[in-house]
Amino acid sequence: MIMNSFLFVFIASILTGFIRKKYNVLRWTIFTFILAYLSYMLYTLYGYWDYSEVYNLMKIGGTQLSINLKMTPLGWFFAFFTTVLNGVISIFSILKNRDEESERGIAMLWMILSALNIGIFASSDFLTLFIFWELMTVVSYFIISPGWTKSFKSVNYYFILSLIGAYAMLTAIWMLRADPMVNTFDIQTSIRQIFIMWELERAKAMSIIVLFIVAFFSKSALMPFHIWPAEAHAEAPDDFSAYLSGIMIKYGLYGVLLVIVPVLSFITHFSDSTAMINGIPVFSYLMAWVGAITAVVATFLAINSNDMKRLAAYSTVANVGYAVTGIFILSSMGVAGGIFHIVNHAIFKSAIFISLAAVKYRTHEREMHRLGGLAYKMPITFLTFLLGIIAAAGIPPLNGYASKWMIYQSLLSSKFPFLTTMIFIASTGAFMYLFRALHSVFLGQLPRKFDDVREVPFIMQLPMLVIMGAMVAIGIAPGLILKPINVVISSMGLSPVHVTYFDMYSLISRVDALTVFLVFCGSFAVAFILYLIGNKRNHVEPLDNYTAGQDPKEFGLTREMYHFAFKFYEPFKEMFKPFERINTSAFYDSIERGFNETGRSFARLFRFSVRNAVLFFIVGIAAIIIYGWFV
Amino acid sequence: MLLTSSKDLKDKGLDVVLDFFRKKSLWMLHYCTGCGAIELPPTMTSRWDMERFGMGPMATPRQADLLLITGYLSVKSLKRVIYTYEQMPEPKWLIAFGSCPINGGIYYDSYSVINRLAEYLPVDLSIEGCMPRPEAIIDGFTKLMKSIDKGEAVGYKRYRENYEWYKKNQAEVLERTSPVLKEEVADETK
Amino acid sequence: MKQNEIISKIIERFPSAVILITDDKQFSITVDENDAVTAVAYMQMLDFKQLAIITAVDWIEKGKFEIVYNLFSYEHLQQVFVKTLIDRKNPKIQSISNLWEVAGMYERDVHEFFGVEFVGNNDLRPLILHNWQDKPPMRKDFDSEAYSNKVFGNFKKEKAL
Amino acid sequence: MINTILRFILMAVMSMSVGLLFMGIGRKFTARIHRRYGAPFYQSFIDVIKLFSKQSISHNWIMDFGVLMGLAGILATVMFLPVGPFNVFGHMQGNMIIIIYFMTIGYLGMAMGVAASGNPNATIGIARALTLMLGYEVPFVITVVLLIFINSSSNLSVMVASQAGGFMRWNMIQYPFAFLAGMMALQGMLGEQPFDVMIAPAEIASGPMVELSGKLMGSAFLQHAAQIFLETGIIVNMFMGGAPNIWIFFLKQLAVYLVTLAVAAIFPRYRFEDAVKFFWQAPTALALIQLILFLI
Repeated sequence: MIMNSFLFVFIASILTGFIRKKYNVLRWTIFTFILAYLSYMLYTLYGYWDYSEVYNLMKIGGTQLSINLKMTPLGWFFAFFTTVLNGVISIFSILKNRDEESERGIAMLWMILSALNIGIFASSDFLTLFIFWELMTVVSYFIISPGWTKSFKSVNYYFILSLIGAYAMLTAIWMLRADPMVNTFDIQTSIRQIFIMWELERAKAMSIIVLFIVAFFSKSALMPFHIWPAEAHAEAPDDFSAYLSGIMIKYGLYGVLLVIVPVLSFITHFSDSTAMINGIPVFSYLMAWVGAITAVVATFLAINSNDMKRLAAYSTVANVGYAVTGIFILSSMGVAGGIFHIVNHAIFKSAIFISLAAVKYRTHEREMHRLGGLAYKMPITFLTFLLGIIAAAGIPPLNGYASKWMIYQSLLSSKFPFLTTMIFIASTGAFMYLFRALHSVFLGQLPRKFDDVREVPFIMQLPMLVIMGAMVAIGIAPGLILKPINVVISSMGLSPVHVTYFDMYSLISRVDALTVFLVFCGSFAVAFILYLIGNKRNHVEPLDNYTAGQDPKEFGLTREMYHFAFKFYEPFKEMFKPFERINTSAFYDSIERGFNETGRSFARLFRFSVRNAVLFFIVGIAAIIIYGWFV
Repeated sequence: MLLTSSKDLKDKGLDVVLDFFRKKSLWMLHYCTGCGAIELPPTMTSRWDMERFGMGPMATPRQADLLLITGYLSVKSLKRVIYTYEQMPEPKWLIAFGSCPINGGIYYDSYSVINRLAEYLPVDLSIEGCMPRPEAIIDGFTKLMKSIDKGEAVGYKRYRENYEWYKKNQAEVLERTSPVLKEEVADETK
Repeated sequence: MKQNEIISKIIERFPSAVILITDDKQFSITVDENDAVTAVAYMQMLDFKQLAIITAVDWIEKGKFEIVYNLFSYEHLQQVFVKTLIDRKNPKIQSISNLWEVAGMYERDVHEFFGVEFVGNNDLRPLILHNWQDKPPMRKDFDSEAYSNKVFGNFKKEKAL
Repeated sequence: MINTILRFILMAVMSMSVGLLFMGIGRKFTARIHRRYGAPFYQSFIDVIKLFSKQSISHNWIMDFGVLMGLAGILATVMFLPVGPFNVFGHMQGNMIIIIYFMTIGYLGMAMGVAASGNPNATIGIARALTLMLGYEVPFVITVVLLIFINSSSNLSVMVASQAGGFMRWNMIQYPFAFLAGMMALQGMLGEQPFDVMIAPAEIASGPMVELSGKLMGSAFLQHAAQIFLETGIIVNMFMGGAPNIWIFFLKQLAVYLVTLAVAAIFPRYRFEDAVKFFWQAPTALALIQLILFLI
């Protein structure tokens, strides 16, 4: 059933390729319907945790290579919410891509990608996981660099890091397969065997785990790999950025939850010989630190970036950092909080990226200091962004706070003071850069050239409204998401967290989200009554401002000049001047140069460019799959 | 003459109560045009302590109730003062400070300093002297408070009602298009 | 250099210059209209690096404007006024804004208040006065009081408020 | 239910009026340090009533909305503060994590409102305030985390209960370094000298407040009052053992507030980079020392 739906999506995507440019809207509407179909398909699969599909490909040296698909609660949960969210984003894409030049390829590839997305979450052995994973990387690579010519350079980071991750993962899988003790691709079996190996051959087990960690962290852009999202998000199509940031960056975290967390919880519970800190293995503690440091570093990078999509991309990295910190605490509160934060982040970051895409759709401008004052012209977009940043900063009545609260509770109840502090600092910094984006894009003075900017059409507002509704709903009733998460973490062998629809409980405190929301509404009512009591309010022009007595019009002051947005936190940046020498991107640049040289020498051999070689790689993989299918 | 406004200008009702609070909390914006500004620091600080009347300096016209014109006012700054005064939210008051805004003072024959501020903006109170001592300033402020309490200091209403008259006077000095002393120029060329 | 050395150099270069010594730190040179810019340039060459101000004096009886360049040297600790008389009817003098950038601003000032034309300075827009329509106000034949009475109407508008 | 609503309204009124009273007493206090007579202690009430009676200007609806959101955010935060025995909600009274995060919505609202006015002075002030916030949050958070660890609860009521039994049991005596760090952070939170660079009146025309007038300024005033009440209240609960009744609680709050004012009266102003550096050095070190002492 899953594979059939993939075939259906594949054929549909090829067919939509033949739709003429005039009917772009039709193509993207088909995309939306396909996603609705996929969501429905997943919905019907809920609860069938023993459902599986096996497709034998071929025999190599006595080993049966096959594609194994199985629905686990974890996989189902991820697959369902990503597909639904993708569907919501695709509504936005319908009109956004009406007049785009290069959208035909994107539509086709994105359709395939949404099928591969389910494939990753449904695969039950490492080989299947690897195949889907790599196909996803390659397909997304072509979406991020539309037209195959623009923005090739920056996307190379993404590709190189994906390659590093792929090699690491392949090595780990090979090591597992070659080991006489394991000798299988099956994930569930391997996990148990890795634990046994941990007890017997510590070094080998350790290297396997580290290799997996490298694979997953490079995908999720944790600390040493934290620069690709900024490059890739900045260049990707605007609506795809939402998908990239909300969903694709989470594959690494899914991998962590699938492989690393079970192994580490086995170690926590059953191993006597492992060094522990506060009840979790030292390794896990270190990984939590990687998450916390990522959160802080990405926050500082975001504060200093001037491009709005880069800023949002660094914010994504920081949020992945929070989630990783929560997950590696390994308590059920931490893991549930981590998963919850993944979901929440996907939602609010989609809100942020969609509203930024709406801004770019109307203004064709990306540098924040050239924008300004758009809130007065695009109120729905502004509200979406505002709620997005409130959620992202973890401020109460919205969803981001519920998951951050859970992560804090897990850190506090497991007694990690320094980690808590790091996360707190990152969170305050998040407020800094998010406000900067809010101000530079939506508040302040509206430049003259945007005087006739209008709100986006209703079809584009619809996903924004849906996402806003979701943020508020989850903020008021965290149980909506936490109850399914309880099913997931129970299947992972952790005890479920105590939660009702409106209340969240931890060992040291309890929060009633509904009350929090009502308190805010009540306080707003009090403030509003005071506002009504006051004397009347006069409306004045935007440039009728305090200018020390000088008439701005006579002085030749324009609204653009009166908008303070460029180098917003410059003195703060000055404080970190000594650290500017540490330049991660230069390191990756050197790697990229190395790859390019190698590629060029290959090209000299084959008279093909690197890109064509990549294309050959896909064709080769496709050929192998199709071969296996029929034989 | 300046302080005798008709009773019918004053709103009845709640304003009687609110005027009590307004007079007790006069926040001022001193537009430091001339030498008078130097008399304000001693008035504000320990020796005379203006704060005991609830008064204090404010940074912008938006927050201020009281605009102080401290000393002579050149034509060029008159334009800024008018802009500032119009930016202040009502109710608002204006104090002319020293001799210069009253009749030109020692600058009575200057080509660039206006002689009578009351022709261009509604002055609620004038404090004479060159310069007025802090005692005189505080005396002036208490007088202003009294007239606010009686509902007599309604310069902002006068300004609103006679807007055209004020604008005409302002335009006379600010938006001139032809030379004033034409004949003498002609004389000189002969 | 001592003051007398400087003065001897100046006399050597401008034999017609009239030199008036105020004290051992200050003196003035009065030169011909045609020599004025050369003299200022020469003084700059003699390390008088600071142009403090350019101003003008209206000698209405003589029918002349006296343009005064106030220079100072930190090397010699000397102040010098380079003066020159120009015709009052058609006041014109070469600009020195190529020697000092700031001179452009002073020349704008002098132009606004005395009506002196500085040849070579392209930016002689009004600087200080607001919307000025009359003759330059610092000229001695400008009657400030009459102007003030006429424009600011000293107690003439007793009507209304 | 009715009871809760009544307590809610009482708390809102109490926080604002007590905060205003503190502001008035503080002004008198500062005046006496300057050897002035000073404004009467009820001056802040007069100011607020006057501000609400004045007309105001606003550039667009976001300005009004933002300022209201600022006031609402702080009022909502106050609801979670235990004031002696007086509680609005029994069960999640004084949850520190909610308080810290809820405070942010007040700042966000105010920042949004004044940034919508389009005056660069306001935005510069906000940029400074947010940077400063990153400074003082560090020692403050370490202090809070320390106290949460000591009591194994993020609940302020529990922290208060653990300090019962006399002066010597107060956290201020037991954890003096953390108390010092907390007081320094409080100085920054309240924006008093030497950390008042975001509202520098002569330099950036009182920063965030530059375009606020009339009732909007009045709302900002009330927000500041409630903020004084909230932040001194947090310190009293965390370090000074709460109080058996609300009057003693107010007295303790006033004492804390007057200490910050006494410091403010004799200090000039830090540049904000230097302020951030200061916060990351002295108070952070103090808080860390206390944390390490506790962990050992």
